Amino acid sequence: MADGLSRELIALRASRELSDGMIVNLGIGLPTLVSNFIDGLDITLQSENGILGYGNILEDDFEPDFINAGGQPVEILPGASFFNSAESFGMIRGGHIDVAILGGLQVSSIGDLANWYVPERGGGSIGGAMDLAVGAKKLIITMAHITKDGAPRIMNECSYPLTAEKCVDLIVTDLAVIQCQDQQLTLVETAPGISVDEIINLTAAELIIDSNVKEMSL
Amino acid sequence: MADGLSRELIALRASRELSDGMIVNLGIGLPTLVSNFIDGLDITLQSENGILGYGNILEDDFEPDFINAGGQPVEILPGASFFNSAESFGMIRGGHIDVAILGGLQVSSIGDLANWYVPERGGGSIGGAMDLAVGAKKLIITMAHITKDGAPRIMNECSYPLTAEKCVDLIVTDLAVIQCQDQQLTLVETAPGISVDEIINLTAAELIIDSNVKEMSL
Amino acid sequence: MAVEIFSDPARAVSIVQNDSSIMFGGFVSAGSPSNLIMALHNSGQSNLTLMANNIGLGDKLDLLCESRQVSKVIATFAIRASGGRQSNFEQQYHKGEVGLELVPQGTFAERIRAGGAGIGGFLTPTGVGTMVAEGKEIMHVKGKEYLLELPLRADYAFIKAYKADTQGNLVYRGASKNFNELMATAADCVIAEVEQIVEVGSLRPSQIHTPGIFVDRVVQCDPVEIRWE
Amino acid sequence: MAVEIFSDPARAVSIVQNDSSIMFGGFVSAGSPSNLIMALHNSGQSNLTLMANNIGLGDKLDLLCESRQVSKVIATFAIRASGGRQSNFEQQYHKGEVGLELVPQGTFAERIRAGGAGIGGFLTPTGVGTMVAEGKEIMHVKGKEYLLELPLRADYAFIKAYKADTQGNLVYRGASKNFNELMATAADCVIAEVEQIVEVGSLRPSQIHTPGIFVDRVVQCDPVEIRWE
Repeated sequence: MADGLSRELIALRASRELSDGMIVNLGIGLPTLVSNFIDGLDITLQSENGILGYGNILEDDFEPDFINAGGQPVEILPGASFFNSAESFGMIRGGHIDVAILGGLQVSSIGDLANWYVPERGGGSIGGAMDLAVGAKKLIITMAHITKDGAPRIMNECSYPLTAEKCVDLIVTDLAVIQCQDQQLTLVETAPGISVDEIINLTAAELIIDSNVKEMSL
Repeated sequence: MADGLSRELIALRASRELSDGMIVNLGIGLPTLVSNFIDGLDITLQSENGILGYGNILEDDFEPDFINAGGQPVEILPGASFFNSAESFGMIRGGHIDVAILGGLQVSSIGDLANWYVPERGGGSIGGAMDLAVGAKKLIITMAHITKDGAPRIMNECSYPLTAEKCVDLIVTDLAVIQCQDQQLTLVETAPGISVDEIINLTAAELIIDSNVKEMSL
Repeated sequence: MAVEIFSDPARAVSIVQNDSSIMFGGFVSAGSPSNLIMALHNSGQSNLTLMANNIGLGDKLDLLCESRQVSKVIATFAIRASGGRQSNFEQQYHKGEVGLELVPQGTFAERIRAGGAGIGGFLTPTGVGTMVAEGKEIMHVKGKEYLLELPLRADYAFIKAYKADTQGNLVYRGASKNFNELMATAADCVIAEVEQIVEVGSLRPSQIHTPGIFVDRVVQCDPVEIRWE
Repeated sequence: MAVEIFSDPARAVSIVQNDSSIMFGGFVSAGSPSNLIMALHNSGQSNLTLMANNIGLGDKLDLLCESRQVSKVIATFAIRASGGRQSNFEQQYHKGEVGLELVPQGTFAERIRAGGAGIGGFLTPTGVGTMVAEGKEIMHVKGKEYLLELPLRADYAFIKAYKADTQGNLVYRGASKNFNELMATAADCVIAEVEQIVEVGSLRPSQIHTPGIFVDRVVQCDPVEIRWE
């Protein structure tokens, strides 16, 4: 089997779901990389710690009060605004965020998400994940298709504690793009060099194969 | 029977309950007059439409955005701040207002307040009264002791729809100052020229006579 | 979802249909979207549900009642206990021609905030033991009694700010945040009347009261003189 | 209730007793009251309940765990799912030596706001069907499922602002409003660390984020360099 997508390419593919005018929240980790691929789009990035309208991650200057929710210093764009955490999550829970892109640990066949707690390690923290999963109009999960041990992360029922029920709209993995609609999973794209059968084999949930299933264009 | 206090003197007597450092909300009507008697005190006035730290009512200049909850233009003092109505009532309900002085229609023997609806006229509006009655740490009611028809306004049970239950701490009328504590009314001061018996006769609730009952000093 | 900028309030409110629910910011004279109200009055749309702090004699909103555009009002001040000349709303209300839901002001503010913030309801001590409690669920938490109050949302919010930038970020002046800042979050379409429109970047990020993502339409208008009677 | 101005954080926090509950504003580096935390660390008060967004490796709050001053933490980030070096809190938590209540961040913010605003509880869709729902009342409103979440208050709030005036009015910079602005309303005694203290009247009324009536003590401190590991 060919190698799946790199983290950067997963982020690139996820970025293709974004379009002009959208208000977007990018989770910590892989989703943060999506911001590298939105130049030229008129997108407003929200960070749940209380910023709307930030830009690039700044590598050099560190201003403690100008960070995103991952603790990284960010550029503040013209038109940006700052607000407290109750207002920020009012925005999120209130349906004012068009798309949230979060990392995932497991997704179930009906779109349940588990992304905060790893039982084997007895650890995990919730942060803003539960509110974002429930509140964003569209939820995109980016993750590796299988664990390091080769176990599927897309499965009939999540074995890890849930972040939220029936919340996922799209899964972008290193192997595939899978739509989650009406509590059904549909394979719509395959990574270059990865076959539909390989994806079915590495997925522990029923997968409808879209009649137009195609290779991702990256 | 001698005349009772004028509206101004009721306001003056009510103002004696205020002291340095207090945060105070003055209701529309008679309570507004209390602000004439607080010069020299370090008191912060809150208006529920979203101002903390206003001063005198301005008679001449009218700036539509700089008004109190009664619609009167007010002076904005150094250190003042503005906020929205949810924040304003967060302050009120959250116990951050030391004293509210409101007008009253009826007060019951256990401190229930009725001050928003007049059944005979089929009319009335709630405004901020219910929140202020529930939220202020101390609630002072200023009102005429009896109606124009001579009926008592302090009574065993309010006949008008309530503003809030068991909320009143002190009643200042044209005839008397009555404490309301532990669901009992205690007459503590009489207006000049008004006897204890006259007050008892014009009050339709049991009145404990304070052992130190005295004439108001105005 | 870029904001649309209009120069004519009539155009800005032309999307409003009959039978709509509309929130109106403002507290008496402070932050009242008077130009938008006048434009709605001229538009003739009817069977409207109005949500506003106050509707009384001298309020521009009362003109909408005069022209019979209103079927229901949700407000904190609408009927005066004192006598004197009645507003058009009061006359129609006393004849049973318009509906009224009277709400305590803090509860009104909090319900609108909840509507914008995805809160399904909240417990308030305000109104316990009063007419306001009728038909509402009473809940006890730690020995204290509360009413369960539900969120408010509307099809449209008409709000008034002092300045907007071209991305729809808003700044309010003085005591005009009142319900404007809350209603901006709680309607499907938010139309803001402002005194000035400035370039993006000229409002400091920490000064912005309403982020532009909440605002759909902005129209610059000279303020209307208003006094309460 | 005039605000007290201190020049030494140790003096400002000297009223804190053993067994207190304390809210700490800040989100990672933004708006963290680091000088107050260090002063509390030096004070040696113990059996404390901490409420903060995050407590992790590199957070000043973790020093309070190192010195065994902490019995319970209420937070949104406290235990990492990834491996690597553990914070003092994590080590003690895994040994069962400190308690932890993990709260979704939006629910944490809203619970603090409710605590300050006299709201007895609120309904949120966040956490439905998850471990967070355990032991909580589930309510249905208009066919949707919600959790009833209860308010949070504390004995003390330690917050960080950019500027204060001598009446305790506060202004925050950048993304440092976060929990600071909320916690300022929800504790019996609020202690604010600020970078500058200015005269009353030099902050514009529409710029003030936290009105001075919420603030009990202000101390001017140079900010501490902080980075998250």
